Amino acid sequence: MIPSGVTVEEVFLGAAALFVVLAIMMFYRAVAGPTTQDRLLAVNVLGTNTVVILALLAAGLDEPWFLDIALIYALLNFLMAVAISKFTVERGGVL
Amino acid sequence: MIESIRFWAIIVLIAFGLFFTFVSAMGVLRLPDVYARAHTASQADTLGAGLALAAVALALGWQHATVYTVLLLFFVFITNPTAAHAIARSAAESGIDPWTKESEEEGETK
Amino acid sequence: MSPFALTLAVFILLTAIATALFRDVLSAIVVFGAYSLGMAILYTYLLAPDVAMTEAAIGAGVTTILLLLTIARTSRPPTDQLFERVSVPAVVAVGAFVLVTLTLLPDMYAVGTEDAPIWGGGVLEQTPSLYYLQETYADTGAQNAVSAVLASYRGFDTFGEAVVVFAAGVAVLLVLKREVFT
Amino acid sequence: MAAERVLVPLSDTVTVRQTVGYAVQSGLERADELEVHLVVALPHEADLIEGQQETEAAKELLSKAANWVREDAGSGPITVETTLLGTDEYLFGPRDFASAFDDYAREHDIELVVLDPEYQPGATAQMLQSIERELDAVGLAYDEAPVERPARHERLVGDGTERFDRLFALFWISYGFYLILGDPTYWFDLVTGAAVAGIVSVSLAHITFTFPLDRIQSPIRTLRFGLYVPYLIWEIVKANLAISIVILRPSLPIDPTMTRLNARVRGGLPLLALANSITLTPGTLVVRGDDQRLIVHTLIPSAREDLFDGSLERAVRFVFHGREAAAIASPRERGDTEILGGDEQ
Repeated sequence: MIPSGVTVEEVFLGAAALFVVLAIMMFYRAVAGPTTQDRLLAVNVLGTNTVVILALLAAGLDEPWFLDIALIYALLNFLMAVAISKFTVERGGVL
Repeated sequence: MIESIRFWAIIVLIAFGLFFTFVSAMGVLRLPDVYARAHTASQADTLGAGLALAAVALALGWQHATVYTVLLLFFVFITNPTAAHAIARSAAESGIDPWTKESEEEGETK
Repeated sequence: MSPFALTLAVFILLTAIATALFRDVLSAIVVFGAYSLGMAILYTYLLAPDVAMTEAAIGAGVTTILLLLTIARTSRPPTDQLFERVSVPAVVAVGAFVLVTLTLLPDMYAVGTEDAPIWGGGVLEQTPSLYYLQETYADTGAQNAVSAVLASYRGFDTFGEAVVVFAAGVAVLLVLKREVFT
Repeated sequence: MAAERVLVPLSDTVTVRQTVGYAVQSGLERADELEVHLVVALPHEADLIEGQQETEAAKELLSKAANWVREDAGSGPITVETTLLGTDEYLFGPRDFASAFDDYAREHDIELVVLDPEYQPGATAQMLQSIERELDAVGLAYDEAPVERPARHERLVGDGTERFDRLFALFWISYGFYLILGDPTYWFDLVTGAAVAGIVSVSLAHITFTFPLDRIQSPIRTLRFGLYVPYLIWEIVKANLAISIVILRPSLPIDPTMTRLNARVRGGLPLLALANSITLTPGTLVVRGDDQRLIVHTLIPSAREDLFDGSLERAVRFVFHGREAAAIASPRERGDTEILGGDEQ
């Protein structure tokens, strides 16, 4: 009962496109703020979104090793949030 | 038959993943302050990412790369609450007051 | 252009413009993080996972911390304005650049097209690597194939890179000088 | 002349014996008559399962120390009092310890505390302020016993078997991770993975685990953690649905509140697990965590009720202390919850 003319790959690419649309929506919060923490939060959610989009691309383009890149993002994404949070509290104490 | 079940399962998983990410995006846009927005951020991290990654795992089938999706979810689950906590704490320490019903009723401008 | 590439391009353009326009440096750094996320997806989509991996490691981790260290050691101008005022000459310059790029773009090979030299069609009869190894001396007179590729075949590319590195060096000198003499 | 009274807080350190000896000796030099108050402050509630063992150990330490005092004093005019502190209240770190000592000192008219330089107030003390500073803050005079102690780093790293346990655990964790990313059937990956895991474990083992590993408990905890994950996911799904309904309603019926929760979970890793789980569940967000006092921001009333019911806390206690420890009263019943006003934290 698979609808003709639609492949799983296309579904994944379409879903990735929709996730990018949601990312654009969240990006409004990153621009509008009003505080640095709001922006940081929005970009942090965008980071999780990126992990998902990369995974969807890996399935959609049938290149499973793209998941390596997603893995790096999953591991590193929170660094920026933690670094900037620390920076805003104790100015200069980044590391 | 199996193929068509798998296809529809993937569609359903992706649809729910998109739905929860959409809810999270709406929350990030609609909610009044940074603390409240952080709650919905964890929605995208948990069910949004989780269901979409489950769809990917289903599509990749039984191969080595499928383990990666589980690892991905594991790291997202470990690191993102840490980031959310860091952001909320930095907001608290820079003196951002949480929005409450009362402050809305008193008509305070945020 | 697929819908995915289109939305991604919109996202990257939005983040890039926002990064350029933010008046507050800290906000610009945060938004730049979003730009770097978009670029990593784009590199992955264009099948350049090595670049994407570098972007992931550098963009998500190192750049932010380097930029934060920089603004910790320099000054962050206090401001009430959210965005930078747009200066007309800058817009004209950027607009001219975009115009030139857009006119030249259609002449380039499309991504993955069969006509591209790398697939053996078009102007070349063999693969590029073999071509460079065999014809470098005749084409350029250089003895070393690597130098010939860097300085001659892709000379403009190398020139652009050199300009970027030079500008970065000048910027570093300016920052350091300011710290020493004030 | 009235008898000299000193307070000696005890904990199980390598220098506790010398401290007691110093307290007796210096006390007898200053006055003819000496009253030594030996106290052990318990960080745990005595009625909890994992606390009972510590209570036994504390009582044993007290009776041993009382014998040491009599031994050192010989026939000197000396009286010994032994007390357990903290049996009816929580002691959260140095500040509470210092104030508990101060209360005790006031009650018994004691002017001097003889402090063991290695004294550890509670389990998570390294990151908090030292007990010395807190004693200064409450204005209680103290005298640090001049003890000879073995070099400090040896004590922190632990003895040989503990060191081996850490190396062993970290080696297999990193080797496993390497092989998951690589190909476990390819000899090259097996060899390089072993080399990388070796380098990682040797260089990082002493900072990866900030707590002593237990050969029996640690694997059991890992298994119980495996049971905990499905439960956590179930909680997350429930909370997600509740929050989604709230966000999609046009009227946006939210009621954000700051609450305080005193969690009965102790130590770095269990607290991290609890705080991360709370934050991961939509509707609750840990804003601050000062040792056991968690400041939690809750978005809707039902999420707040779930938090106060303490099901996640119980599950984390199950992971780290076993089934019996999970059966405790909910935070609401214990009176460990508090709704803070919006503008103060």
